[in-house]
Amino acid sequence: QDVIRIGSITTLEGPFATGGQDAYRTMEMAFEAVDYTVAGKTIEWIRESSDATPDVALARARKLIEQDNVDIIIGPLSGAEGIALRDYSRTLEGRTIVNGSSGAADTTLRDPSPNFFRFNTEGTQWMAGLGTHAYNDMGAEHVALVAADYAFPYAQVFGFMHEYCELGGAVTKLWSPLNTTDFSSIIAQIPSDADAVLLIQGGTDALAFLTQYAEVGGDLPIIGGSITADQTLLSARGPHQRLMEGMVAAGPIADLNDDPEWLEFVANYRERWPDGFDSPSIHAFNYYTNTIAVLQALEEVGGDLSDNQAAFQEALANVEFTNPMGANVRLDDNRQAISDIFLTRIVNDGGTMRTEAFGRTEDVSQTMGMDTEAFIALGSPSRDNPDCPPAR
Amino acid sequence: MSLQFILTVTLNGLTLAALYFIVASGFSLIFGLMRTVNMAHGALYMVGAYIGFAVFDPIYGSAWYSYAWLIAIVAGIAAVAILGVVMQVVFLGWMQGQELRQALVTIGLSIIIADQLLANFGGSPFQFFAPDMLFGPVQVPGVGRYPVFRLFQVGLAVAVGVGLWLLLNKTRLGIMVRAGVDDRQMLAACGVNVPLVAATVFALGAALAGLGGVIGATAQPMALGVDARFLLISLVVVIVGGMGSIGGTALGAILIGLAEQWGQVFFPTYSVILTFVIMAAVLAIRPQGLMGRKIA
Amino acid sequence: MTPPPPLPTDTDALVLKGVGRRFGALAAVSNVSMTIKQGERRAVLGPNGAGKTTLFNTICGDFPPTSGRILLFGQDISHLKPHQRARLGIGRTYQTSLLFTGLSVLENLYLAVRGARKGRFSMLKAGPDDADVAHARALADRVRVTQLLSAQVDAISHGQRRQVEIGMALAGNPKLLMLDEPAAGLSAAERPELVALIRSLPRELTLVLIEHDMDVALSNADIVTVMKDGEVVVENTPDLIADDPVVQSIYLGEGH
Amino acid sequence: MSGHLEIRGLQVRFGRATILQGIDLSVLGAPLSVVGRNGMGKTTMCSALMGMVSASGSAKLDGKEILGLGTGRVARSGIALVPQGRRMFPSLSVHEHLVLVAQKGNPAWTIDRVYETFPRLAERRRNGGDQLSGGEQQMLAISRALLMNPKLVIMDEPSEGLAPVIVDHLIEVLRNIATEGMGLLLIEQNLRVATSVSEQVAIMVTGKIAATLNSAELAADRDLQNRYLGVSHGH
Amino acid sequence: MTNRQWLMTGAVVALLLMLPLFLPNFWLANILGRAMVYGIVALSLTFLAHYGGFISLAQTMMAGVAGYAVAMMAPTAIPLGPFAMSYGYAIPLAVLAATLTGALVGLIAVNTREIYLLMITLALAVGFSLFAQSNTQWFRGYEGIRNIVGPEVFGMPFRTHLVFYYVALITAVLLYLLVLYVVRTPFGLALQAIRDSARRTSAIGFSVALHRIGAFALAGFIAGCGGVLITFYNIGITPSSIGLWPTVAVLIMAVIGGLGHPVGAFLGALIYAVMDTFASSIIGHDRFNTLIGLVFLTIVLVSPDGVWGIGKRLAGLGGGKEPVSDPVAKLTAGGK
Ligand SMILES: Nc1ncnc2c1ncn2[C@@H]1O[C@H](COP(=O)(O)OP(=O)(O)OP(=O)(O)O)[C@@H](O)[C@H]1O
Ligand SMILES: Nc1ncnc2c1ncn2[C@@H]1O[C@H](COP(=O)(O)OP(=O)(O)OP(=O)(O)O)[C@@H](O)[C@H]1O
Ligand SMILES: CC(C)C[C@H](N)C(=O)O
Ligand SMILES: [Mg+2]
Ligand SMILES: [Mg+2]
Repeated sequence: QDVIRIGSITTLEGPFATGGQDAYRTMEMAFEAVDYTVAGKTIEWIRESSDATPDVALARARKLIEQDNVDIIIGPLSGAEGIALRDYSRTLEGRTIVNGSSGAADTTLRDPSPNFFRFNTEGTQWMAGLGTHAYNDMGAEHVALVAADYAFPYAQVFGFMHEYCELGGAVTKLWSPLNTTDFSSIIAQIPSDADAVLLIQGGTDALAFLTQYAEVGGDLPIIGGSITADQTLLSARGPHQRLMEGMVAAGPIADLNDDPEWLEFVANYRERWPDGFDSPSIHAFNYYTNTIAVLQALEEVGGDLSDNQAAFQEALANVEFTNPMGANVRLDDNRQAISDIFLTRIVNDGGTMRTEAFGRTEDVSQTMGMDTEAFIALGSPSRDNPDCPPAR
Repeated sequence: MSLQFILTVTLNGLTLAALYFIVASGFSLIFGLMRTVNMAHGALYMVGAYIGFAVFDPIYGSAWYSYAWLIAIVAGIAAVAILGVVMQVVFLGWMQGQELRQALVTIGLSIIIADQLLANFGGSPFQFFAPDMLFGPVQVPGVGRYPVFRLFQVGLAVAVGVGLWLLLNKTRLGIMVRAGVDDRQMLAACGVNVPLVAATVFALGAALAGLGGVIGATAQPMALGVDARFLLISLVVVIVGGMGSIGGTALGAILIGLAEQWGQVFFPTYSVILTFVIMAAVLAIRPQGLMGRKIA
Repeated sequence: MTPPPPLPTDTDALVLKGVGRRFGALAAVSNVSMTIKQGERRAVLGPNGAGKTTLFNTICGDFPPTSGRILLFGQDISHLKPHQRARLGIGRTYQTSLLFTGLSVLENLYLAVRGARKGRFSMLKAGPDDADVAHARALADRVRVTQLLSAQVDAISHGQRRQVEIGMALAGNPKLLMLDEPAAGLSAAERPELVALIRSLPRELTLVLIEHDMDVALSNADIVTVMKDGEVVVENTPDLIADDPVVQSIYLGEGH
Repeated sequence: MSGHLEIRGLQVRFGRATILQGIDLSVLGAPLSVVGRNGMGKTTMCSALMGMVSASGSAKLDGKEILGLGTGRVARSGIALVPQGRRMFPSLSVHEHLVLVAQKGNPAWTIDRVYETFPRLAERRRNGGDQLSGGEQQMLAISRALLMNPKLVIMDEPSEGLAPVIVDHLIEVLRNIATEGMGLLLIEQNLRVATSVSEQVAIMVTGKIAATLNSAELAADRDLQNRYLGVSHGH
Repeated sequence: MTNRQWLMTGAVVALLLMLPLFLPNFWLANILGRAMVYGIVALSLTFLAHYGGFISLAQTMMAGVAGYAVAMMAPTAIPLGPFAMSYGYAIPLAVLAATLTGALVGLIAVNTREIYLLMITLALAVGFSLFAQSNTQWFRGYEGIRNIVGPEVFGMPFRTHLVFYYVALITAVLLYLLVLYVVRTPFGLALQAIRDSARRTSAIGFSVALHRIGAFALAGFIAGCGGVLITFYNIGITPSSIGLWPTVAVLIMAVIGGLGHPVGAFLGALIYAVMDTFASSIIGHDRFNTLIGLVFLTIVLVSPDGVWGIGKRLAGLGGGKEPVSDPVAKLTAGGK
């Protein structure tokens, strides 16, 4: 067998389509960099697209495995899809699924599947360091949390409060349903004695909140989640920008980072994709990271996928490399990445809004450095878990 | 809970209702007058916003920026009105009376439109910026700082409502279209040029979707998926209020707007569902909606 | 043309006690009381808009009465649903034909037969019931639409629908038959046939008839009730009604 | 004089059945009545003339072909219809029915004249089209057609459901519109109405005109009625 | 159905039973099997639409109720639901839940018709999916309930291609025959009567409300069977399985296939499954929706009764108008 077939799934339909497109840009860069060959074998890349729903992701995965007969799938993009593919991977023999960008904690934390690998960090990890920064450096003793009411924000809030409450911070939680576009009554509920707003919202929801908050003349400092300050928000003009400048957040990626690896990655990206974003998105970064991990493991086993991919999966589990942010990546026992997380701040970079790294937490594990059992005993992140007294 | 808070949330509900009314009125008009369930209403809303934005964006960056928003409104309305006429003349007119088939055609169209918008404009969210005059807070007695634009929405909604009411109840056009719903052939036998009337109504209803698109995308960010949202809102508002009744649409919008805002306060988790609960309750008691005519 | 002698019976088939029906401010029927004996033929006359059809609708349950009580063979049916009243033995026609336009004439009649039987809500036994089909065919003969049995109702003429309409009302072997202008839309040739049909009805059946065709109305009634503006103005025998000055002025006009 | 209608070889088919098999009729300056048993094709003829069903042959209004025009244009060329089954607009009030068709200027028929002719409609002016009694609907259907002030009005059984006193009144009205110069093609089941309104009565039998008779003759002659219309009086 | 139609049905079923001998697994399970399980849900819609005149968009919701119910009760769920029990109890209870939901929808919509019904059921469906998305306690919110792998059949896991295929096939055929049978009962004919005139139907003694609710309950039962199988097929259920798009997709399937006959549901589902799987290879991933939209639009414009209607016309069966109802139409033709 001289061909290695790699299938991929991202979202090119529906609301997440821009992120999905960007993911394929950097994947293509990764394959082009090795000229579609690894260990002398040709890589055949078959792309599929879902609409960010688990059912469709699963249907696509089945097609890739059963009809196109791929050896490896890279994907998917969103959390619920990730869990669905993890379950599916368990039913497969001799095939491997490597995550694309999905970030639900449970995909690897609880009931992991032996042939599902994730080289990107996830939602809880991404908040490492932010709680501490908010309490110690910003002096915020009470934050108003404005977050979307579903699993990914739960994970992020969990990561934040894990540190923040320990230090003595108080949190007033204001949950909004996913896709809320009118935040006016939520804004009215922000307590007058709050020191900052912790905004765990993505894309449109974040844009809506910030614009409406600006509209009533709101002026608390904003602390963002990992996908709050994404390109859609940064590149959109408008009144929300007034609030965004100086907003701090944490995550695996920052637009401005002095690391030479990153500078080169961004330069390549801009050259290869003049129509792309100003700087690769978080999805592009995650897909790229996962892809290079696959390529590296393939290289190590000389493209040998025999014996139900035993050698390959073994290699994957032990791969260690540097991601484009210049951070070291390795896997834990559940095949989940341990890597560095950055504190970021939004700056006005010559008329363009960008995120800039100003702090770094190294080797963040999925259990935030805790013992796995103790961490699991904290319970799944949810609306009410954790809670720091005295909220409200 | 302070009085100020109660007033604020209530005002929020009313101003949101104004937006819902503007968007739903076009749907209600087309449904009420032609019995066409325009499942592409959300798509038309989106077209209005996207076309408006395509015009807005370059102008906003130019010296004419203060007119950008008004021009966007005009562009959005015009583009969608034309699209509406095309829909009626090419696809729907000749199957008038086949309500289900029409609904299906509009579903097909909305799928295509939404996908083509994604192809041509990309999926990034955007938002219009109202002229400075309409942006920022003003003092409202009992409430405190309040965004002007939301108050402006209310004014606009009232204007649209009054205009529509006059059109429907005080003009011969209104009589014609209502008669056309009941019996198109008989209306033609009364000497009325039915296709022309139908195209006019569709243009008008679509234009309202276009207006709603620009206003809506000024109040809230615009992104893909919004079509389904506003289609649903239109459906619920119109079902609750009573189909084909302007007053009913207004009442429905107010109920839903208030429910959404107060729902966010009392049970944030289930606030989205509250609207559907209201709808089910209304239907169980009055299947024709609060102000609808009894369905024979 | 004298009607056959009334059945000597004392049973009250239908009793209305102060029945009224309002539409908003309009009292379409107000304070109507009457007693119709079993086997009686009753004609209800009156100018257009007098409330005759509305009275029928209150009795059948399409528009329940807003006041008063309706007794059918002693049972208070004022608040029953239309289908419940139908099961108690009321059959009716509609002034404006109301048929299953997507079904054939035979299917229409078959359904009407079936609806009057037990086991109407049944998912168990598939296929038509032979006896019921035979019954439906017999009905078609009676209302002279045999040649139209397989025609779909939306492809038959107005007058033909009026005939089917009568067949539907007869299907359930009703105890109380209410005909709303059965002769309307029938050609001059069909009217005598209608009269013959009415005369052939079993004597114990109670008939209430609205009709603007005086020949049909007066030749079939034992008693005539005349309504105006929702109220009963005169109640009398047919021969006396035609000469009643009030009836002439409000209803028949000078020429009669 | 206007309102001349000339029908030649009018044919209508539904699927395999030929419902009208070549009708020739003329309405020339005087009302014409058409009678016939149920299902003979009278309504089909009206629908064909109005462009509501497709037909072949020819029908000329004042010399201009109207067949194949489409209902709206037939109506605008000067024909109004009182349809069988009334066909009210439930969404419109009585008054709105009239406003819909009322003409500008100084036409013979105005809304006021309608209310004078049928005072009952004035009393019910706010009722919806489906909130009327059968007879009231019939009056409104007649008024709706007359208010269009057409050159020719086609009435399909206008007396159906009307109380005797109103039928008498209708006969008056129909006689009058003829003298006012409006053409009238009248379909009737009520022989008295047909024969008192027009001099001539055409008799339709299974999609053909079987005969055209003098009204007075037909009204007086039971045998004639029996022969053409199947009317038997032997009870 | 005529004898010829019975013969054809038998032949098609026999062919489907033998297909595993020829077809690769992917086609078996992921095209045909999938078409059958979604076709079952579409069948429930076709039944309501064709015989009752009810265009319900709540069918996916009823399927979803069964799906969620079985997921909450499934012994394999991750994390284990609050009512875990064996599949032997869970499956019938789930179908029962869907049946009751159907009856409930019928009750809510009992006084509405046609296009009103379409809108109301759409709103109900979306409301339910939003509820499932918001409720983390039982429905597990956005992520849904996973690892619903289904029972073992003759010792083989449910998701084995053959097992899944045969179970789907047999269920689909049984439900298809059920629909054909029921519409020939008095209940079925009365439904058609209600479609034409509810007022008259009740004037001849039928309870309109009861028949409507009955029709919806039956549709709920059918959709529920589909919902359970779909959940096994998808190894779980999430709010997106019952969201707006899947809701509309079922309508699309039913319409593409043809609302004129129950078999249309399966034809439509098959076409949809094929398009969904392979369209992206033809047109590219990103414009898949435009393709679906165009195909759908074309079929609706060309043939209101879908592919089935086109086929019927091509086959020349449709000389006249299709007799609307089976039972009495046969009599009229037969003339005894
Ligand atoms: N749904 C309704 N809403 C309001 N008014 C109504 C409604 N239905 C009937 N009416 C009015 O009630 C009165 C009685 O109507 P009804 O149909 O009973 O008359 P009728 O005696 O049967 O007359 P006809 O001989 O013309 O059929 C009429 O004046 C009519 O306008
Ligand atoms: N759509 C149709 N398809 C097939 N046949 C039809 C259709 N419509 C009417 N017919 C048939 O055409 C014939 C003529 O019908 P039409 O309505 O013209 O009769 P009519 O003379 O007006 O009768 P009536 O006095 O009962 O109103 C009838 O026998 C009828 O069955
Ligand atoms: C933003 C993405 C990286 C994560 C995605 N929103 C998820 O739900 O997992
Ligand atoms: Mg009446
Ligand atoms: Mg006729």
